[in-house]
Amino acid sequence: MERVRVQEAAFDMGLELNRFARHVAGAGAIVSFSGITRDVASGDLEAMVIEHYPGMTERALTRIRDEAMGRFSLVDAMIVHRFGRLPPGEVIMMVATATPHRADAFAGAEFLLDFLKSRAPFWKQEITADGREWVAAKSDDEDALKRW
Amino acid sequence: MERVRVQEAAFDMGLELNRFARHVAGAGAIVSFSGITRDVASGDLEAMVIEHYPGMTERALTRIRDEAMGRFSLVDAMIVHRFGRLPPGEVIMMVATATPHRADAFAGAEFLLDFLKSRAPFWKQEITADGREWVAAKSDDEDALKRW
Amino acid sequence: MDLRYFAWLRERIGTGHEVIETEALTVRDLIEELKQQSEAHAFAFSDLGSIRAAVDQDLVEFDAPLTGAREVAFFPPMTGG
Amino acid sequence: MDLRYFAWLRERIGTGHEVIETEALTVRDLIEELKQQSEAHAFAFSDLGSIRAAVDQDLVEFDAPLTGAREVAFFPPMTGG
Repeated sequence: MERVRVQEAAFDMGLELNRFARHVAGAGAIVSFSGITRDVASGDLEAMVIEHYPGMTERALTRIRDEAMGRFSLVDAMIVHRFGRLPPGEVIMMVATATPHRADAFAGAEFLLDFLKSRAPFWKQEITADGREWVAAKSDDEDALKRW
Repeated sequence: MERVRVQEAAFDMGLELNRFARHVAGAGAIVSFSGITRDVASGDLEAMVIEHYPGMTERALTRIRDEAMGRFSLVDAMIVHRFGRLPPGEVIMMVATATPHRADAFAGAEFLLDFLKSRAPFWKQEITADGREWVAAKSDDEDALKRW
Repeated sequence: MDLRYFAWLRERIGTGHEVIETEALTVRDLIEELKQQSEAHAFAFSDLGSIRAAVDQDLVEFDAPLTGAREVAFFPPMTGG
Repeated sequence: MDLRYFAWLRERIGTGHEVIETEALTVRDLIEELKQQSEAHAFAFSDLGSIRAAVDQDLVEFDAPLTGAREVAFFPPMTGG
């Protein structure tokens, strides 16, 4: 099972969770996070388009995963992130962590998400009836990295 | 879908996650936690036996879920907990939360787990080659409630 | 009144369920009464620090009143999750 | 040297990929050079605060050296997750 995947195709979060869990003998805790496209402030979302930087994306995600594995003594960790055009209600990305103890599993997953958000080369564009708009990065996102 | 379930039968965490996700339109974030029986300090775990207080268990879990729903503005939350005899490597329990924003989904799940651990009437007994032993509650577990 | 015992408390008392008549006003009074009932009860209730109580399936402190209570349960600190 | 542009930077410049010859020593020098190349480039690079750079697929600061660099990419702050 590939622990870092960047793909255009939709995936099944339950299937991914089970697949991940099957490979983590000895873990007492498994945490998963799934992000889903949803309606936005500016109007009804028709689709979310995600652009990425092939090559660098996998490289950045692998590095973030490696860092999390060591820092939180994870038994295993997984990242799946989609690109391309996603209708509302679809899973954009998912991370999962497995650890002997609960606290590390949560911290590990939050770390993956914080770094993935502003250190992995993805850019989101929202398409509504009004047109297309690139999602602006939040200064919060950068601030979130400081807690680690 | 029942949002609080106490059952002897094994369940499939991936299936539960998908079922939960199907019911939460409008959520941008879904967090799941699964606890798995694993080997213990005292030796090789043959089985974990979980006793509970039928009636009070459902009542306590429902109350904990209601409290979490309000406190973290959850779109939805789910708790499944098993009782009876579980071999090592089986899923004991699972919680899932769905929210518009990520931080609440994590906080909500951790809240559910903290309260479930010392406010829901379950008692674990570990069976090893050396015999049976009731798992002692940790003072940490009680302390964990104070952060909320 | 229905009494229920769980985990090692159940094992020490030798049953998970008994029915008693009592005039006890609080959970604490009830415990004192039960300790007189048998050596097994006295042993089971010897360390109150490791015992929790529920009245009609709600967790309570030992000074909780028993007015109208139908079911009282005793058990060790919970270890779910 | 291969240059790559993403998101609105790609749209402003009008292409996601171009190949250039450059003697620039740092990323910042390269940006200054690119701004001279066309109005589109000048517009794309007008606000450096909202631009990030990667050299050979590693995120870098603008004062990073370009010694041996084969691929330099420019893009807005990332918005994954």
